[in-house]
Amino acid sequence: MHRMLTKYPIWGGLLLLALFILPLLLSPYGLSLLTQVLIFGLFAMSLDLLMGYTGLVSFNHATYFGVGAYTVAILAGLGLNNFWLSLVLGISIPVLLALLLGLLVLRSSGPYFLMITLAFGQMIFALAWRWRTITGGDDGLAGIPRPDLGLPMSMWKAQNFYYLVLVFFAFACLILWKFIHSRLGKAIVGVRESETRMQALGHNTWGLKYLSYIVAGGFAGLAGVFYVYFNGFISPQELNWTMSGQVILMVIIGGAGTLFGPVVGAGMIIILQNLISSHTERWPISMGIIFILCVMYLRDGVVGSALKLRKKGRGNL
Amino acid sequence: CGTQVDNSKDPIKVGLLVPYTGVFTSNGVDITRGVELYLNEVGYKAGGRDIKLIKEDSQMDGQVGLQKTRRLVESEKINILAGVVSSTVAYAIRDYVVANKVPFIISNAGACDLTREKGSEYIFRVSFSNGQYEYPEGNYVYNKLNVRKVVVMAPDYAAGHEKADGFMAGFKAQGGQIVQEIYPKLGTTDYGPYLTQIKNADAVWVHFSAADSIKFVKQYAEYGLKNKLPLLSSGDLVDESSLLGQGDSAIGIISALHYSAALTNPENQKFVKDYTAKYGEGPNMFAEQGYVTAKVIVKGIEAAGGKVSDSKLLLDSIRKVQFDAPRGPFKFDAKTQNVIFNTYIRKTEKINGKLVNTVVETIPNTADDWYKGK
Amino acid sequence: MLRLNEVHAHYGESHILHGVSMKVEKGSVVALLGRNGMGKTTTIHAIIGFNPPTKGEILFNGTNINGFPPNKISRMGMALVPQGRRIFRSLTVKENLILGFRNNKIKDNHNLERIYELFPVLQERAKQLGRNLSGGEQQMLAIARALMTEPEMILMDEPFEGLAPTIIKDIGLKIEELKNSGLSILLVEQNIHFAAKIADYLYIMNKGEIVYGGTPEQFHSEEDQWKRFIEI
Amino acid sequence: MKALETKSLTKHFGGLAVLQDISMTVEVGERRAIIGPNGAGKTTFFNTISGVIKPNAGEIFVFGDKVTQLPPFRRARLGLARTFQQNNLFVNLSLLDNINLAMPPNQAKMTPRDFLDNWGWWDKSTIPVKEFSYGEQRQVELLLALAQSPRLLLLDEPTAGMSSVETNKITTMIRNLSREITVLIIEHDMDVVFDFADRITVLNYGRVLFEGAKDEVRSDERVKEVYLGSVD
Amino acid sequence: MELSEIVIQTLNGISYGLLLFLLAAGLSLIFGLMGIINLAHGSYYTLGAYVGLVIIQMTGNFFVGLMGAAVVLALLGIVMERFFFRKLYKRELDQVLLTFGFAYLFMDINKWIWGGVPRSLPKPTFLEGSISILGEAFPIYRFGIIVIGLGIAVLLWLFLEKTRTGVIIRAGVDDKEMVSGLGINIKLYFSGIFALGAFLAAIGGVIGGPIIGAYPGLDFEILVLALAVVVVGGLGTLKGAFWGSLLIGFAETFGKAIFPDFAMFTIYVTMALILIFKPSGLLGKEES
Ligand SMILES: Nc1ncnc2c1ncn2[C@@H]1O[C@H](COP(=O)(O)OP(=O)(O)OP(=O)(O)O)[C@@H](O)[C@H]1O
Ligand SMILES: Nc1ncnc2c1ncn2[C@@H]1O[C@H](COP(=O)(O)OP(=O)(O)OP(=O)(O)O)[C@@H](O)[C@H]1O
Ligand SMILES: [Mg+2]
Ligand SMILES: [Mg+2]
Repeated sequence: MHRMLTKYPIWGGLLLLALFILPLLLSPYGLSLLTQVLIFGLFAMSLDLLMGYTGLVSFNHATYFGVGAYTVAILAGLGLNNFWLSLVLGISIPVLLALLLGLLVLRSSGPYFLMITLAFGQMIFALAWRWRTITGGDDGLAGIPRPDLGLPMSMWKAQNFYYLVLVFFAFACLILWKFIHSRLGKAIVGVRESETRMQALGHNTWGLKYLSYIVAGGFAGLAGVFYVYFNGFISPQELNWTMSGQVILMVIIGGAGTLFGPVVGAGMIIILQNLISSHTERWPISMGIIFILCVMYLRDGVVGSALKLRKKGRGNL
Repeated sequence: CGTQVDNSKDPIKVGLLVPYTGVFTSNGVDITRGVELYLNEVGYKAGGRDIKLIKEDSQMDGQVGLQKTRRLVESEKINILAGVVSSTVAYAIRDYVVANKVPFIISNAGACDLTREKGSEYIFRVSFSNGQYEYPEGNYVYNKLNVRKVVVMAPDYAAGHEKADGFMAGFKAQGGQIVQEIYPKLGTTDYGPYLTQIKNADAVWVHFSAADSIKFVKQYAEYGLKNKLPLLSSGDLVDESSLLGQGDSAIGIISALHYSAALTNPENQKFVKDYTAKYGEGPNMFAEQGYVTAKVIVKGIEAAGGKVSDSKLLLDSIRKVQFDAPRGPFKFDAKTQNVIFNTYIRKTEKINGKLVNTVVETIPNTADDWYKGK
Repeated sequence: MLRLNEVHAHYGESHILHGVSMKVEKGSVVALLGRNGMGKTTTIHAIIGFNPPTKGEILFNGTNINGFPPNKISRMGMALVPQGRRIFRSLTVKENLILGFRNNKIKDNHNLERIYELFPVLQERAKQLGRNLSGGEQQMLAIARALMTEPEMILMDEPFEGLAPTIIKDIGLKIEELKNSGLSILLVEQNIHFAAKIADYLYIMNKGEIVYGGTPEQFHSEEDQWKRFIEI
Repeated sequence: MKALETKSLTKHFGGLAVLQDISMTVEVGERRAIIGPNGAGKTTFFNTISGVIKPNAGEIFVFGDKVTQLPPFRRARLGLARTFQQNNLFVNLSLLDNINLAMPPNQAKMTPRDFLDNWGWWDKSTIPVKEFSYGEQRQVELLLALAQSPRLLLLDEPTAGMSSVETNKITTMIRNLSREITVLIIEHDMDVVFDFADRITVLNYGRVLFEGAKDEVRSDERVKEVYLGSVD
Repeated sequence: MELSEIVIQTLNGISYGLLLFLLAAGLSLIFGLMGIINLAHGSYYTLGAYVGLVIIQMTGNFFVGLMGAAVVLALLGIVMERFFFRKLYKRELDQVLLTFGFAYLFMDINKWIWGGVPRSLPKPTFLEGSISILGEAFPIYRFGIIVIGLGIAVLLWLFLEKTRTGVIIRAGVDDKEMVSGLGINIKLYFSGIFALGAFLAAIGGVIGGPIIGAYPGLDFEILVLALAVVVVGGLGTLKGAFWGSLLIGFAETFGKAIFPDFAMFTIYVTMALILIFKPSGLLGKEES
């Protein structure tokens, strides 16, 4: 939003380059973590569109992620393994759902929005839990094969799959970046700041929120598609509020309203949690303390604070 | 992993994946204690090699469990995986484990398919398949307790349904009648509205575990049903760790399980004594399952002469393991690699001021084969 | 009553007040004038303790109150009519008023009655939420709320904004009355002529500094000295 | 053509009748002032016209189009712009971003930069609006409405909180706006009102008390009584 | 349903509703009134239950345990407000992260001290057993909950409505600085209300203990229930939390009785319906 962010794409480019080279240096386990970071980073970015830019903290973002994933899993169960079909449906079904739910939840705002989204999210969680014939119930669906793109390389190979995710990740970054810096994106920020003023200025604020909700849902669905391909498995747990809570934390830690910050947030949470919990059973204490320290010392999230520092360093406004 | 060269100086790595957070924390802890108790007994050695136990918290979440399994396999390069309390986690990691050819000893997760349709030569289960001991219980209550009409209650999740199915199949096979089935949600706080509805039955059969089991048993008594309708259950309801919280409300409950801390065979007496000495409280089924898990692993490695990299040899050796466990005779069903055990019908009683599950009947050699008759 | 000595204040990194010195005698009205953004509100905030000065002394009845929390300063007898009203939007009019009342019993209506006499419309609107008042009504409420604390001194930051001419006249009279009863007032005002009419002394502020001070008489005769700071 | 027409506009808040049967027409290019005591219903009148609140009865036409049921943003797209009595800005965004949001994408006659330059604000364009003083924010409030390139402009006390220099500057600039633009202004500053308006409407208790040219208003006894006070 | 069953289910609904009120009352102060998103509220509740259990076991007296736990948690509340929340008013996202951090911290500490085994709190002896109503049994303890729940509701209502405290807190949420400009030490009030919120959470934990118990994971279960009640009722109104509790209590109870298969849905369907038709909760004031 600020001018200082105009240099951002350069950093983004460098980061992408690093992401491109990293797999060559990482252990297989490291690579699998990195793949997850990309998937969750994408998921968190999509939520940031809602949280950071539109000012709507949604507690059912996992719904769209999970529905995208279930779509792919169910298609696979039907023997439909075409990647492009799964991709298209894995995005459009969450989008359709967002079109529907958006009509119902966007009447509320603030904490009420938080809770009505929670309510719908949990209903869909319960549905996945109970509708055993389609969803496999709480046992979930397993055995989803990696996608076959008709390319000479197998996606079962971790590196190949990683690069596939990376391509889509980069593409999504680009689209989201463009979106946020378009007139529409700026207008969405305006809605966050003052809805009544935006209306007086001739903007259809409800429409803007609705649009943002749907776009965010679509990208969450995309993340879900890769998630299920990566794990080969999906269960209702991924639709639960705990999952939504996790991404919310990723967004906050990385810095809401910084778009790429949440990717860093996702990286921090996934990597730290894995490192710490492998070393001690007391990982929740450690994570808890890290969260608390983040709040007390990094006001605007990791990336937000870094940007602030840079701004200070340059000594102008 | 199977391609590794066997360097017999290196320790054999065993991964243990159980929950250390969430509602089923205590099960994870109990299993770990059982495992460590046995490994201590053998000095963390088997087949002449050291054993290194690497513990991971599954958080009762399939995704997390899979991630942890990846770490164990890819980063730690474990030779054997053990543990897993929740069936969801077991299903989530099943394909990965099989694809990576890691022998997997299930210490608790009861989902039937894990040793049926989704069975694999890499998967062993030392605990139970859902319904395995509930089915004979169904027979028992019809024949020996003359119960004819039963209300069935279990939490609304896969294990709850499978266990209830096992019981109902056993009960109906003898001519019993199910008057009502109720599946409250997992983690229900208030069972009052359900208890108020129960009518026209000879008894109530339930499966609840952990915190739910305490809430349910206390509320069952509060609503005055304890003295009206006998409470029958799968053994989880009156797990030794729940009895303390349930108090006298638990007295008189009939349950079925492959274990009771009150068993009097020498192996169990030693187990209870050692366990209590080490941890300051008595063992329960989970502790015993952990203990047996470790013993299966150690015996298997020994039979394979420590050559864990020879996977065929190792799997064969594990499959053939047999010994006297605290629960009684232990062996695998060679076809499914699921355990065959004695089913104990127990009655919760207060003896010397302490609640125990006294064994009232032993049904030997229970395999997971009841469904075949369906 | 009130004296500022070389007061400096900052918002974050930006230095706003550069050594402001001024004084308000007991029972007098002092007006502070200046164009937008010159630091008038910052001065007021420095005095009440919202934005404590980074340097300098603020003596209130002889005590240096620099660094005191606002609630303490207020209890010493200082009240504020803030710029932009800042009434409590989710409280009713009456609740807004009783907040200023020092004796913690709600029942004592003595003060309320006097306030309602001055602003009858507030009584009519007593149960209405602050956010639903008209602009002028909010302004009246902000003045009334300050009076409820029975202060010795009031800081008024553009208190007449949005008030109808008749009301301004009424309040002008009320200020006269309060002044005569010993109340001191520091008044920030944009309307120079009006300020010169009711004040005993005037200061003009420019870019965080006091650039002029004088009585209304001097003020009228010395127009050439201050005009450029106000009218260019 | 008429820029604005209301027919029997009526609004109640609970038992309180805030607008009663207001019928008013404003010709294209007219400069109309709306005055009246605090709480008379002036802001509410603007709110119903701009669509922030729905009237209980009556109809509203903007340039001949019936807009009574339209949401606010549709009315804005007909060329209606308004300011708010209480600042309603994008306080965390820079001044430039504020203006960007206000300028219609294609039909804008100038770039945001030219616009800000024109009004003398370009040098502050990168500062977040929350760091402006109150009076400066009041000016931004007005800039936002002007940036919309409106055909019908509703100004709710635009000069409140501004220094006299700015007040003069603003009135001059509004007066010099093209005569294609119709302006309605609510003001309590009578200098501004009489300086600027062609016609004046006086509201009192939600009713039109008087409407006429400015000289007629000055001499009307009722208006003097309820609003202006005795002229001295 | 027979009459007797309707009567008992109604009693079930009331008692469950008031139990919900007990576990949400504290949150309705901290979140509803003060506007702090406290995701550690369930942790306060759980900690309260554990501390209460320890004190009851030591002293053998339920009410000593009740008050002891409440005081311990109130102190904890003061410390947390003073050193953490005070810096974070109006910064909702930071509050989410902070309190989530604390929720993790307390979760682990609880497990550390009390282990993973579910615990249950004893009842005071005079509330044990059940009485017969129209031939059906109903637990006496649930009458106790009804009485205590109503009692606390009335006391809180009196405290917030009949003293200036409620007004000061709401004003502080609107504009903290301005309140202090009126001579009120708003920090003290905020600390106080925060402490009271934690105090009430502990009361909920001990009173609810004999029915719900204390175990790992309880913290988040309670959190979701309490949030639901407070938000559905409408933020900032104690009455809202009260009616919200009763409504959800009834919906849950009769949902279980009439549609036992859909127990997983009832609470969320209720919430969604209310918020669709009243986007600011049952008694919440709509922002204009
Ligand atoms: N939402 C509301 N609920 C109840 N009363 C309201 C509401 N909005 C406005 N009012 C009342 O309606 C009356 C008219 O308000 P309005 O803001 O239109 O006055 P105004 O003429 O603009 O006054 P001012 O000159 O003080 O700004 C006021 O008395 C106000 O208290
Ligand atoms: N929160 C803030 N952060 C940074 N700078 C600020 C802030 N508030 C005010 N300023 C700056 O401080 C200077 C003085 O502001 P102040 O509000 O004291 O002016 P003022 O004289 O009261 O003006 P006005 O007549 O417009 O009310 C202005 O240049 C303003 O931009
Ligand atoms: Mg000012
Ligand atoms: Mg007005």
